[in-house]
Amino acid sequence: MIVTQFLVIAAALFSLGVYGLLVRRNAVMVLLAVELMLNAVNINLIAFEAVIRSSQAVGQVFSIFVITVAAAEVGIGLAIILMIFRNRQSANVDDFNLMKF
Amino acid sequence: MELFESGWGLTLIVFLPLVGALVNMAIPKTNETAVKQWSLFVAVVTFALSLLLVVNFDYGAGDRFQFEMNETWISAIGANFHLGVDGISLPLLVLSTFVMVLAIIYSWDHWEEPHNPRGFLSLMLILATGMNGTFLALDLVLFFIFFEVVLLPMYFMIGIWGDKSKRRIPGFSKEVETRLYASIKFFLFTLFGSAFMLLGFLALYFKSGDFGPRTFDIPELIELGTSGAFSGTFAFLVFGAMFLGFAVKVPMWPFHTWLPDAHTAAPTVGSVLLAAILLKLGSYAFIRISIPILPQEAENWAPAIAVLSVIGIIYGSLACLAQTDMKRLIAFSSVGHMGFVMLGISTLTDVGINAAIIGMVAHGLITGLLFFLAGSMSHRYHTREMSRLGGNQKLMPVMGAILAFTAFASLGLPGLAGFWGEFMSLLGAYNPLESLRAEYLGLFRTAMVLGAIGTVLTAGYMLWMLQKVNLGEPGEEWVGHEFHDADRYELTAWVPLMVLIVVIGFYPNVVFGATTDAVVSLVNTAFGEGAATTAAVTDVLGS
Amino acid sequence: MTHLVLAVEAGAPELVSGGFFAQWAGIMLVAPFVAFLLIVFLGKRLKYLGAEFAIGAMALNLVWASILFVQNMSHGIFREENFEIASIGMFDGRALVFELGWVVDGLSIMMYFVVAFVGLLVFIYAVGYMHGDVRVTWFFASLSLFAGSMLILVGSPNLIQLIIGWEGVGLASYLLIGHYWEQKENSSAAMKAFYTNKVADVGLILGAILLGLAIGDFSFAAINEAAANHAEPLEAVAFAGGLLLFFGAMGKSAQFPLHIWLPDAMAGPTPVSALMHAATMVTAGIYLMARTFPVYQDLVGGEAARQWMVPIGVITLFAMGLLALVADDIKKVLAYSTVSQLGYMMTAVAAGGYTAGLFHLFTHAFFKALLFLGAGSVIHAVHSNNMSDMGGLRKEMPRTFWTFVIGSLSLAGIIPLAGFFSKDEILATLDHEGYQAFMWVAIAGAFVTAFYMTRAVALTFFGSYKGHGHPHESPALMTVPLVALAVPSVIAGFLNIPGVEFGGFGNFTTWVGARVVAMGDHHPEAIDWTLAAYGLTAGGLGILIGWLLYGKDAETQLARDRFEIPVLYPLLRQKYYMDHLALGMVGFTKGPAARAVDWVNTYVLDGIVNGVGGGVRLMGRFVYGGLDQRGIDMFFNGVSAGADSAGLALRRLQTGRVQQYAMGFVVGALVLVLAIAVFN
Amino acid sequence: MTFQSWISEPVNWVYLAIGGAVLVSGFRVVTTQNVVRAALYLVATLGGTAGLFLMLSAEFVAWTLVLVYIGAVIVLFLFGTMITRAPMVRDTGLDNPKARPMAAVLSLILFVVLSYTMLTAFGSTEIAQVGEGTDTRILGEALLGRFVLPFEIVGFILLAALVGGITIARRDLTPLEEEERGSV
Amino acid sequence: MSWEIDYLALAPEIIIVVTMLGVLALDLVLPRPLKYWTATVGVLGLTFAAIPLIIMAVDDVGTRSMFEGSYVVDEFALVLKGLFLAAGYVTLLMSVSYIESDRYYQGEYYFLLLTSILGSVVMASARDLIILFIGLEVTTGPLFMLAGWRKGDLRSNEASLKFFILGVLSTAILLWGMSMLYGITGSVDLVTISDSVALIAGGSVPGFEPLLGLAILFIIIGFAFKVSAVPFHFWAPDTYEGAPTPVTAYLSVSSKAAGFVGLFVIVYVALPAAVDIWGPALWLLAALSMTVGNLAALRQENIVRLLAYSSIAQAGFMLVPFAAAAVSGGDQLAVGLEATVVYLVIYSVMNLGAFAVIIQGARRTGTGDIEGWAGLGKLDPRLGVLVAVFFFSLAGIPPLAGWFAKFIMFQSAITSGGPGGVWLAVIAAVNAVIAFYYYARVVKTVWFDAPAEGASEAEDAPVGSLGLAIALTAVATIVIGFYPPIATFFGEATRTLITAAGG
Repeated sequence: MIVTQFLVIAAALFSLGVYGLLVRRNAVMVLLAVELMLNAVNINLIAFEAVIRSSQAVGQVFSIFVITVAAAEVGIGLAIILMIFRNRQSANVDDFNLMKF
Repeated sequence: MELFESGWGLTLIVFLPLVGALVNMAIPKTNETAVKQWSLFVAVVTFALSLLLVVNFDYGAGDRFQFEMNETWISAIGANFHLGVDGISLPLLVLSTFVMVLAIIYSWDHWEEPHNPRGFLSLMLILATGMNGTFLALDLVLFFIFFEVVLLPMYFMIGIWGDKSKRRIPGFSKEVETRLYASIKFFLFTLFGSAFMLLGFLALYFKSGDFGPRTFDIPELIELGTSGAFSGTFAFLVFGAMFLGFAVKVPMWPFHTWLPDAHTAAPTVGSVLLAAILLKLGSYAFIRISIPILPQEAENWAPAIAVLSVIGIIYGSLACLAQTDMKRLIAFSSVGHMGFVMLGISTLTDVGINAAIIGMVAHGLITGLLFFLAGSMSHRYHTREMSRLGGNQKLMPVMGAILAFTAFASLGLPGLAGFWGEFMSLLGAYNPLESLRAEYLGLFRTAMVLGAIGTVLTAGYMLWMLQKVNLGEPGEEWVGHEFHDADRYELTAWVPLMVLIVVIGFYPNVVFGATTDAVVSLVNTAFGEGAATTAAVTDVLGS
Repeated sequence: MTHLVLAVEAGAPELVSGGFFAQWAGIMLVAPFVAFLLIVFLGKRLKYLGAEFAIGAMALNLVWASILFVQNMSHGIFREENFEIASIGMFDGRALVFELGWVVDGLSIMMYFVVAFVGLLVFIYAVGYMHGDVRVTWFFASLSLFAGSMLILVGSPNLIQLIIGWEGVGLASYLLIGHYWEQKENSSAAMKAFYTNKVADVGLILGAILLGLAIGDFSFAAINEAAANHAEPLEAVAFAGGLLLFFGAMGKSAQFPLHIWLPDAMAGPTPVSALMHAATMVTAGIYLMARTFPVYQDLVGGEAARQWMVPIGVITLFAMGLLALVADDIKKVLAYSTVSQLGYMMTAVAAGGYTAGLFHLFTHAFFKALLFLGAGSVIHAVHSNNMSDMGGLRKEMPRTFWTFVIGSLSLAGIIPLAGFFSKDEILATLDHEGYQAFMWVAIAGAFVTAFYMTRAVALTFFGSYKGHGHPHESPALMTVPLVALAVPSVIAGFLNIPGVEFGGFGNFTTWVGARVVAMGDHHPEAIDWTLAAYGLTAGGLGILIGWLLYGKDAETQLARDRFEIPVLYPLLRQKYYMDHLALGMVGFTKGPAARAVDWVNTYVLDGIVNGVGGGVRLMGRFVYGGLDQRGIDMFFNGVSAGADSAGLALRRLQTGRVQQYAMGFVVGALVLVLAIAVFN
Repeated sequence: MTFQSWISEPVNWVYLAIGGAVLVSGFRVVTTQNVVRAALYLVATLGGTAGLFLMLSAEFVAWTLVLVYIGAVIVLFLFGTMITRAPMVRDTGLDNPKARPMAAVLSLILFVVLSYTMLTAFGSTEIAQVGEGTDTRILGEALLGRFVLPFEIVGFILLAALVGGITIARRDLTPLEEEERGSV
Repeated sequence: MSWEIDYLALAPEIIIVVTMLGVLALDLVLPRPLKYWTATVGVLGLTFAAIPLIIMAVDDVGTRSMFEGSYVVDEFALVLKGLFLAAGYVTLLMSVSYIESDRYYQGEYYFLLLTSILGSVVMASARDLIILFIGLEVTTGPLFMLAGWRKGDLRSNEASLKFFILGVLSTAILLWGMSMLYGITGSVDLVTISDSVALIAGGSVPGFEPLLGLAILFIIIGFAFKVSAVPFHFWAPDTYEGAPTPVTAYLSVSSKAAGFVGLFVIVYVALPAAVDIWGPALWLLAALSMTVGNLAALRQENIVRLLAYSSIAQAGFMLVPFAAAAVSGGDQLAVGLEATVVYLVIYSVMNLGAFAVIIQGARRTGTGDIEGWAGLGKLDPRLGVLVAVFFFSLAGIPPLAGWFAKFIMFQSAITSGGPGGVWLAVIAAVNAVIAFYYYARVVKTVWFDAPAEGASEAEDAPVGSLGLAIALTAVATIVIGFYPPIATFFGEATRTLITAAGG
């Protein structure tokens, strides 16, 4: 088992997340894509931790923080989406371009 | 005097107007008389202080900075609050404080819309601080600050009180109010130049670190510069950067285009101050900063400056001939006159630099007066179109006579102040600096001839303007109009200028008494002993 | 500061310092300016509107100048007072200074006298002439300004002060020519005069720079001594400097082709023409040449320059004289005559005749002023400048007539009037210096001179009156100066009969020769009667033919009788022959030749001037409209417009769609990564 | 290490299975046209990730992931999906088709860049001590020891998300309702 | 290994936390008309939080280090914490009347704002990737919601959404970079990281350079998003325009400053050895931000949007010393840091002032469109003067504080000595001129244009806390302009960041 095999999965998930972020119109879907990306980071951290084996399991600690923050972000994001939906009856992100130029 | 020896005198001259402006703000807006009286009082006190300076100045040591004030200011970058006056800055400082007094007197009951004397006079006093400070600053950062400070009040003067007529600007699709276009153009041009000037200053500061602690101090930099510290591409670029800043301010061709617009659009007093003092900041900076700090580069750049100056002279005069607006004509004349100033500087000789200084003083007096007159006339005629004017001499004999007097002074009539600047810069151009002669003697002498032709053109447009405006029968449209000839405020403002024009015309030592020692020593330290003499000559006059 | 000057050449006169009057000669220079200020501020309240001050100052000057003149007769005076006005830098280890002051020597004393004498008379005359006219106060103020500037000019010890005076008289000339500035022609004429002079002044200024900077001193004494010593640096610039100075002189002294302003300058009131455009101001160029004479005389380069100057003078004297033949305006006749006479003076000085040129200047001042004042008197009477509106005035205006005739004869060079001696001396100089061909032209010029003067006299004073109203003699205020001027017009010639000295008082030659440097010009021992005969013959012939043509008008029987009797009567018996000859000659001179010259003058010279003027205006319009507004300004505006549209374009990137932002974000990140990868 | 020896390790078979599942479901998350399915695919991805974590001896994190995500976050997502009334069936408007090619190219490049950099750096670095899980005590001590400060502070982001989320997501009362409430 | 906690060093954070909770609790009990007391408590809390800072600044203990050096209170941290507190203080003052004037959930608003301040205060001390990350998230997270605080306003909603989506994208990218950095160095402690990075940059660990470069750039991108540097600025104009103005002010100052703090800490403490990688990157970001920000600002019609682009450009200017020092070899890093901090301090003062004036001006004129402000100077000269003061200060015109910011920016760029620095200075010089145009345009509209028909003449002096905010910033702007050592003092203090890292 080598570390790269996990990292490649992470890279792939990250790239897929980016793809989703760029093509998804529904805001909830965008949020899902972001979760993919954050998850990819977690894979990285855990994989590195497996190699490094630091005395304080720093990688895992880090990933716990990332998971926590990601959860908070989801909460914030959904709240924003709800607020917007209430006003616009739409959750499509490209419907919002009141402000430009 | 103790006040001056301690250095506080100069500080007072610089900041008194600013304090005056702040106090102005505290006076109720409606109490215009109090505002005017207070402003005039401040200006007069400042002028009186500068006269005290004149009295206390040690003319035997005009080449040294006197009454210095040198306090730490921004220690982090080694910038000091360093003021000082020498023979070169003294006349310009006095000119500045003097014209300010006259300008305030003049504006006593000449208000452009939207009136508001409190605002206007406060701006003028702030302007005074900037101008006086520029002439006295001996630290590059301080210099930069004052150099920039003058922009703000002038911007507001032009923008708020300026010419409200609309004009088609080449390159713009719609008509723009002159004041709006002019104010921003004025600011942008100067800012553009001074941004690069600042880069130049900083480069000097940086380089001075090779020879000791980094410094912004002008005397220290001069010492370094004259000992050859700055050279090569570095110096070339630094000079170029500073050149941009100063040349825009002067203004030299082809950076002059802000000037006609700004002058034309500015309210009368604004034009006067712009012409009389603000334009001098640039040329003064050449003498104070560029030449002594970067003497070798000054030599390299001198031919280019000479060429641009001469182009400016000819070009400005020709442009004048195409004007229909009297004020714009006077504005363009400044391009030509400042061309002579810069031609003098470009020779790098004591004669040439002296020519530049007296040229500056004279231009300040004369063109200032011309703008006063143009303002007063457009105040009465509500037009500046020369084709509609005419017969002014008949309608307003006193004003017409003063206009004629000033026009002749402006075209460089010998015996009036304007002559010396022109004549001496030609004199300087005949024999430029020794080291420039090998390669560029022909160039400078051609410049001399072209400059002399420029004086002819100058006479041409000035006479033409006089004929258009002053002579002939008044136009039909003025029949039945009552015209008030020059009133007492106007005369109070103008007569001192006229007297000075004559006095300097017949006794230029008024200026040279202060400057010559300083200039000679400047040239000697920058370019070595005896640089300003012609080829050896057998002294036929014997002992 | 006073220049300590040593006589450097054997034969230079011994000079004395001249005492009180020489020491304080500066008062003469200042007095008119004081008068000017007094007139401007107080003049309007006085009876004569300020003329009092002007006349007073000139009277003082005349007294002062006369005393100096007399002092100078017995013993040559040289005195210089200098006051430094500007120390402008270093030259060869010493200060390079500008000074003001006055010089009192033979040359300047002569000029002081002429200016004061003619000036005083013209001022007095003007009181009468200008009575009831517009802006009289201002007129006298300007006249005083002129007198002061002229004295500053002639009293100048150095080139700088000379330039001040030089342009000062130009200014006064501008003011006075344009006295009636309500009409555009007048203000244009004033502009033309000032402007032409300004062009010439370029030469003066550059010449002054060249000469002054060659030795580091602008004073005439220093320059002249350096020239007398053949100083090397001065020699190097002598040719260019000499010609440049001469160019300046050409403007002020109306030498071909810069004479064009002078005829137009007649737009001013007649006293102005008399004083400035005949007697004094226009001679400033001659004066300058005389002042710097050693530069032209002693230096090789100066000599070379003279070879260019003589032909100019000769062309001026002849061609301009011809023009006087076709003018109807009496003042124009006199103006062309003045130009022609100035040509004589310039020719003389350029040929090396220092004294000859100055002497003609001296005498010419009197009789030409006389003629102008006489003409003014006539104009005053008939309210027209045109001779076609005059005629037969000799009866109504006897004093004017007689003095005018005296002046004309003097101008025509008829013995023993002043003009004869001075013109003769010029011929002698040309002969002696080897300019024989030019001498013959000068003699021909004398013929022309006599011819047009006769014509003027005949048309004005003889025949029948063709104008309107009833002309009458002018008031005494005007005629007394005429008489006073007639006297020297008659007798001034005797002051310089070659070889004749007035006891210990010398003669004109010695008086104007009282200079620190000997002028080294040739002084004939006695009158060369052969030359005198040529001159006289030419003059006489001119008068005769002129008379034959114009004098025998139908109603001028008496006049014809009087002139037919003594000498000309026998010739008139072959009057057809003479008529034909005369007609042929005149026909040619007055016809094609004169017309050709006139045409050249109008269309070529004036055309060039107008063309240059128009061209400059056009250029101005191009520079402003084309280069400045559409070029440079457009450029800067274009730059800002470019920034503006770049801004507009950049705004478009901000589409408002968040996913495009994200796209930009990712692209930016990738580009940054790749850029840094490539960079490293 | 050759592919031969790599593939011969059984644990890598497990890896291939889980990894494949993670990738496929991850792919479906961003490509499926059904909203609910996308959320469920995310569950699968996260579950697979948790499996990977177990392989990497991070039991605590793995179970945290399962708890936090599959237990809470996904439910949140489903609620969000339903509240925003996204159709539960296939929805062709879910993607922005115009953005697809560009997005695909970009993410591909990104993938290449990310993989390349990691491969050059880590190549075939082995993961030692497979299967030996990290002692949760270590984690606990780290979290409450050295990392106590971020641990405390991260609580505030959750609190902020809670407070802020409620505030902005709640329906504002109409003025009439307000008045009724205000009287209470 | 000791977990001794220096409570004095943590006191500011603790006081802020207590204030936050106090605000939240107070909000529950206060009746609606008295809710403004929450603001008062918040303001007081921030004031109290400054006290321990002052105590620490005065005493001679020097650097206080906790949690194995992962949390450090040195002079750098003190200065920036002070800046965050001060900026937060002014923002709170600005918020009071704005938030009061509508149903804006005051208690929650101040709670979130204080949370964000807490995050940035934490960031200033963070010397550890995790704390840095958490600090950043705590700073940003509440702002996502605050941007959408005007719930009924679609623009505000949109602002929030755009900010959020791009924010999480940048978080993901930042995290990727951090995870890689952890993977490479095996540590999250910045000082330890710097040793490893030095090894890699020295070439002793082949193969790691590309990954290190990627990690560094991704981290920089994460922070560049916060400072709204081009091309990661897209959110800024829209969010600024849509968000409530006090929040915008906070975003443009504190949030941006937090981004800079992150950059400083990462770059100076962890990555001084990798200057070859981040130097050119910052150079590019600086040049692009200045140019794009300024050019795009030229044609803006909305004043807040104009300031948004202005703040993008200003971020570019702030990056200049930093980047110039970096591309010129790295021995000038301290100078660059100092200059950027000075710029940041001055920028905070004047930009907050500008926003405060905008709030007042928008209230006075009833519009955020620049055209709508025509003639304001005549109607309300005091406000007009303030507009001129702050906008010209932003433009860098002496004698207002902005000049010194620009000056020291140029100074450090030139004295960095390298051609890269000089070129950047030239670009900055041109941009300073362009920038003047749009700042002057606002002043022009306010002073030179005629007021619309029927505009009211009455002066409406800013009252209460907003007035205080304006007064504080205006005085600071002018005083610093005349006596810049006030600002350089802060700049010099921050050198500890570099000396601590042994740089």
